[in-house]
Amino acid sequence: MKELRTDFLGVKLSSPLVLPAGVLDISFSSYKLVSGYGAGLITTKSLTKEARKGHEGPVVTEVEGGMLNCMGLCNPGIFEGLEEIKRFREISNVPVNLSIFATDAEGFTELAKEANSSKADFLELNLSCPNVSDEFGVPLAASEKTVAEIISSVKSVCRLPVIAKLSPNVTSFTRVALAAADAGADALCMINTLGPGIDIDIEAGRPVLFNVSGGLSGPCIKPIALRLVYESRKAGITIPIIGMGGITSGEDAVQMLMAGADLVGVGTAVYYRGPEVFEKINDEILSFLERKDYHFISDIKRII
Amino acid sequence: MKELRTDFLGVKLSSPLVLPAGVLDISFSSYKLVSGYGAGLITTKSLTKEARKGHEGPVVTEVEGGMLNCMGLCNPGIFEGLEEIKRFREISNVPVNLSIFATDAEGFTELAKEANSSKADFLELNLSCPNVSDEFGVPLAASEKTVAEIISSVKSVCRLPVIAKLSPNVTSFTRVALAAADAGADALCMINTLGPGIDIDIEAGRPVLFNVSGGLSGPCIKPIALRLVYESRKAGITIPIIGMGGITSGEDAVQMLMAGADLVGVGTAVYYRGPEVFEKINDEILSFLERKDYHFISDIKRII
Amino acid sequence: MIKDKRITLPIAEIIEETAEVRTFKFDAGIEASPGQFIMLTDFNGGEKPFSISDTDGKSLSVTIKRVGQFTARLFEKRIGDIVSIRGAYGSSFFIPGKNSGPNIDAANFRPALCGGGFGLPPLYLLAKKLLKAGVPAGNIKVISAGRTENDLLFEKQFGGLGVDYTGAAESVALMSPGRFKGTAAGAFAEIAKGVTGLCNFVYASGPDLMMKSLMPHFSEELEYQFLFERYMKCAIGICGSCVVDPSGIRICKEGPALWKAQVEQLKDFGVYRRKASGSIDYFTDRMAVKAEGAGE
Amino acid sequence: MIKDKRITLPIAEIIEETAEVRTFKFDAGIEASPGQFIMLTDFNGGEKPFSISDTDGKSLSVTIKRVGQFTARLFEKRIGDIVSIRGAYGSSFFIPGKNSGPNIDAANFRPALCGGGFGLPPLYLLAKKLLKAGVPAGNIKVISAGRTENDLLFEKQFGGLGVDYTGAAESVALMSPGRFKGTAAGAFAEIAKGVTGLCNFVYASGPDLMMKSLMPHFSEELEYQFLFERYMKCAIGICGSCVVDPSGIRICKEGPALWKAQVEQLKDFGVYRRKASGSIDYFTDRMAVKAEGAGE
Ligand SMILES: Cc1cc2nc3c(=O)[nH]c(=O)nc-3n(C[C@H](O)[C@H](O)[C@H](O)COP(=O)(O)OP(=O)(O)OC[C@H]3O[C@@H](n4cnc5c(N)ncnc54)[C@H](O)[C@@H]3O)c2cc1C
Ligand SMILES: Cc1cc2nc3c(=O)[nH]c(=O)nc-3n(C[C@H](O)[C@H](O)[C@H](O)COP(=O)(O)OP(=O)(O)OC[C@H]3O[C@@H](n4cnc5c(N)ncnc54)[C@H](O)[C@@H]3O)c2cc1C
Ligand SMILES: Cc1cc2nc3c(=O)[nH]c(=O)nc-3n(C[C@H](O)[C@H](O)[C@H](O)COP(=O)(O)O)c2cc1C
Ligand SMILES: Cc1cc2nc3c(=O)[nH]c(=O)nc-3n(C[C@H](O)[C@H](O)[C@H](O)COP(=O)(O)O)c2cc1C
Ligand code: FES
Ligand code: FES
Repeated sequence: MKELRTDFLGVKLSSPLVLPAGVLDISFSSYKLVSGYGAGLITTKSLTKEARKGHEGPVVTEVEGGMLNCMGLCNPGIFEGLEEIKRFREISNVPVNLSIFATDAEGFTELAKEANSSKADFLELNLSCPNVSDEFGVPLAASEKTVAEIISSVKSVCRLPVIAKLSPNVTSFTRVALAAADAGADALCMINTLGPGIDIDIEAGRPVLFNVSGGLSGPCIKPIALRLVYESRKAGITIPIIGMGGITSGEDAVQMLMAGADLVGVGTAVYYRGPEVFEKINDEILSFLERKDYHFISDIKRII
Repeated sequence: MKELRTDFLGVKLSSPLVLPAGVLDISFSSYKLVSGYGAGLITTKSLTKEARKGHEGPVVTEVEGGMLNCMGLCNPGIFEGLEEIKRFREISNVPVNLSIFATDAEGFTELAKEANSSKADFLELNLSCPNVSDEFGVPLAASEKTVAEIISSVKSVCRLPVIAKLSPNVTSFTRVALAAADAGADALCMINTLGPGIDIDIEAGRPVLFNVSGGLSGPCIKPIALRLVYESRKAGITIPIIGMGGITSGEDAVQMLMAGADLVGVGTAVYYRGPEVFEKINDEILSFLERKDYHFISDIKRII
Repeated sequence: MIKDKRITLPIAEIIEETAEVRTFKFDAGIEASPGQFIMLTDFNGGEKPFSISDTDGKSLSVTIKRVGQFTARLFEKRIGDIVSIRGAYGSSFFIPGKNSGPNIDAANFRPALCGGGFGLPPLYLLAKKLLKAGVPAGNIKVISAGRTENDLLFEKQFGGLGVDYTGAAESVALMSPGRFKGTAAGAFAEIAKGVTGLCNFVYASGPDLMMKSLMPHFSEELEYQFLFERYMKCAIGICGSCVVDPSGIRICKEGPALWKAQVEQLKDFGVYRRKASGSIDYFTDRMAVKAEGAGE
Repeated sequence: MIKDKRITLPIAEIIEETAEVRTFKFDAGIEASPGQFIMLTDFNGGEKPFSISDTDGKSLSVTIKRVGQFTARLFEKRIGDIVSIRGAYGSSFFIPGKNSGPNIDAANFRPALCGGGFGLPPLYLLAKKLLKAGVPAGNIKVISAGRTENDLLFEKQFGGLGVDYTGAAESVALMSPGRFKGTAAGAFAEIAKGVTGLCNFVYASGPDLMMKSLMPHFSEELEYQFLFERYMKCAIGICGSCVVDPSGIRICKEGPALWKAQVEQLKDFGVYRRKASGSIDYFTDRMAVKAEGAGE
């Protein structure tokens, strides 16, 4: 009997596959759709204090090996967002990871307090939105100090396990990862979108995205995601890691586990293989376990 | 009459297409092959003081949208390298960009002195090799200070125009670009490979590359290359830029020019379209100029 | 390889349908079926969904109503101005013998095509394809709803189908003086009365409340497809913006054409829509009145 | 989409050819033509090129001589141990009627196949394909060069072709007591003498100096293909490691099988090779003697 069930921070998940923040997760119906296809954990769209309508379109553009998006953190705001979780709870027991976004420790802490009264199982801090950055394109939370500050502050008020979602777009990723762990993060989530990048329409002589640039996701960022997970482990990170970035097949998911992840996010792959991708990848992982005579997900974790 | 000819730091090039460092450029025969297909400028493999045999294989692996390589700066050393340029000069007038690599300002300066007596037209400083980095994966030349130091030192001894090749794997790319320009670089070359990234063979449970990780090149890094060129211009860089990263078609090259590049490097595309790719892209750019009724490369530069 | 190639090209033709509605034609060879839509942008802010109102495989038309900032800017465009489209996206209407649906052959297929406002144009392409599939022109009943007579769309085009294909589809214009006065639903009821036993399928396309108002007039076994509008951002099924409750159907992928069985599950249908932010926006009485009364 | 998929799989079979040469067989369905090679690694350092010595579309063999660290490690592998291959890469040998080359039909094709050391095995696959293409077994002359009788490779296999395909290819073993004593070139001259007018094409595969030593015995109009070895790293034509002077031919892409016209342009042929770093490594007299004398 091969086994996909896994334990994450004390919560039982039916599969190591996670719906990451921002993909099909505006409303409880989307959570239901995706969990129905076998995702073990649902992450909400990153919620901010107030509703945000996001950037003007075009907000997505397909590029070789992936996709650029500049959704612009559109979300209905924390209060309506928590309502969606409540609605989902009425129809499903699949655990929910509540993603929040703010621009400073105070803002995160305020949202984290709201999370205490929510039906969510985990709180994820989106410390890595490529759309909010200073004039030199530096993500707000590129610094170890800021990351540590936000996490400590949130931890001091929040009853839920806290997951720090990190940006790959920094010179020294593992230093930030270590700072996050030291500050008390219960788990890390990596990676957010890469870049950002630009696509140009040569007929119009214009950037395709109205926001000019957007975060790169999809298959082509997988090698970088695998490296950052692998290097985080090598650097001594022992807390759980949700690894994501381009995971599209069972083979990809197995690679991510082998690199050192405990759970595996599947986002942009929904574009390539539909929401059924969760069911498909679950099956593909099972076939791999079968063929290589492994029994549990834990048998392949960190084996490279 | 549409015109691909262009001027770069006072030197006439037949095409804005550049063979970048590391692709088909170990020997004069490769320079000949590629310039015969229409590259306007040939960059040598990055030369070090001594010959280096590079990393053990596997040294390349194809990934979605691109390729990882960890050649490990294999090169015959500066003296044999300069011989190759001499041999090429006997059979061709196509300008040559001599790429060098060292680990500190002193090393670069020593090599730059050798360049003075060479037949090269430009000197490119590879400040961005992802294979030489500290324990936290930080490229040697991620810091503005180090970059400035190396460039000033090289400029003080070198008679050739100096091109600084920058790494995309830093938190604040445009700051480094500005530092390089301020330190006296005559032009910038961007981007070197992204990441690095890891590929994992799940059957073997091993990293594919013997060096574990390798730099990501090819079509999927284009959005990031376009952004860094675009943002360098926006940040006030006025010196010429050689833009590269995933350029595979005439459309890509036009995008790169529109983003703000003066010349366009074509490396990994040799894998997808053969060394003929230079001829093909030249033709594709000409067709675009024709169709849109532009006359010169300069007509489309920086138009986004 | 990029699955979803964008096409940027000059506007080939602009046809003024009414003061507030124009058809834009492009020389773009996009494979598309009736009911499907494209995303259109001019790279000046906004990329919006529009149903395909005509296509012959070589050129493609969308018919657009000026309602807000984006559409107003489009109305300033001239022939030759460059815009960019991607698609075609989404599910399409049932065509007997061409795609899956009820087991009715073309000859016995007697559909009513009910369109409100800019919901009508996609039904024009549908009517063409139905005729092409062998549905007799006399079997096809078209119900067009508009606020005033001036808002009635595509009357000539539907008439033209009669000229192009023998036995013209019947174009019934509603709610305008001198014609049927009332709602789309009222018109449907009227038609249904007049053609009892002759109508065995309904296509509707328009605002939720207009489509919903038709339903009380449907017999229990009547099969139908409704074309839905929801806020769209990605149009490729990943952003979640267009998802309807509680089934999780993505209007940009599984929709916009939904089958009866799908429609019956909806709890937001005619009750609320989600805004750009994802917050819930309940249809107000005013909107309901507007939609019911004006079919738009 | 990845063009160049690697296949990682257990070794299916190991055949001891001589003390220093083994054939490794894999259940890998790779399309390959004679002359092409694969890159092989065990992920423990090093990925090396080996010619395909046999394939039937479902399984694939390479025949490997133990020469250094990498090959020595391979010799410690057992059946079931996992290795990884990619390919097939490079150009392949001429097969009358199958790919382009001189206008000779299979029945009139009378090739000599000259192999030195581990250059011989790819000629085995070639011989099989020639027979399959209709070249009469009696037309095919195989010249195998080895240092001692024990180094002579594939004698049985070539013999077996006679059994499998009517009219066996002639296996002439050289430089070993009791057989022809001398160099590969000497043997070729001898063969050529014996079969004057019967040999109208030469395939050679082995060290530069062995192949070069054949050339003085060629008539001016004789067409040939030589299989080259150069230092390979990427094997996909981008790193420049395998490029020969001065034409810029990439041995991993346009090679390893080069035509006469290409060979005649080479200035490094038999003079120097490039090392892993790209530096030039001149063939020494000792190597020349070794190669000439030992055909390996
Ligand atoms: C599947 C589909 C097909 C459509 N087909 C047509 C058509 O054929 N002809 C036509 O004129 N209109 C069509 N629409 C509606 C059209 O997209 C909107 O009228 C247009 O986006 C309005 O933009 P605006 O800036 O001019 O108006 P705004 O002032 O921004 O909005 C006016 C109305 O349009 C809606 N809207 C705005 N942006 C979007 C969006 N991104 N996605 C969905 N709705 C939006 C708003 O909810 C609002 O109700 C269709 C919509 C959908 C979902
Ligand atoms: C197209 C081609 C086909 C070949 N086919 C066969 C074959 O069928 N059977 C066989 O036994 N050998 C074959 N070789 C040679 C084989 O690749 C080397 O014997 C092997 O790489 C030696 O590795 P090593 O570590 O054991 O020896 P080392 O001590 O590393 O080297 C011994 C010799 O092998 C050469 N060599 C080492 N690495 C490479 C490399 N990456 N590329 C090319 N040459 C290298 C060296 O130049 C040296 O001459 C072929 C080579 C090429 C280029
Ligand atoms: C359309 C889209 C929207 C996203 N929105 C968010 C977000 O709101 N918060 C967040 O932390 N990450 C967001 N992400 C990043 C994803 O959660 C994920 O980290 C990234 O896409 C890499 O995974 P993938 O390649 O599997 O998509 C978004 C990604 C996409 C494609
Ligand atoms: C095989 C290979 C070797 C490379 N070697 C070097 C090098 O020695 N020095 C250097 O500055 N860049 C090197 N690069 C980076 C390229 O010059 C270029 O910056 C990068 O590949 C992006 O361009 P591309 O996507 O067109 O290949 C190498 C790239 C590849 C693929
Ligand atoms: S518009 Fe994004 S999922 Fe439908
Ligand atoms: S081995 Fe790299 S080009 Fe041939």
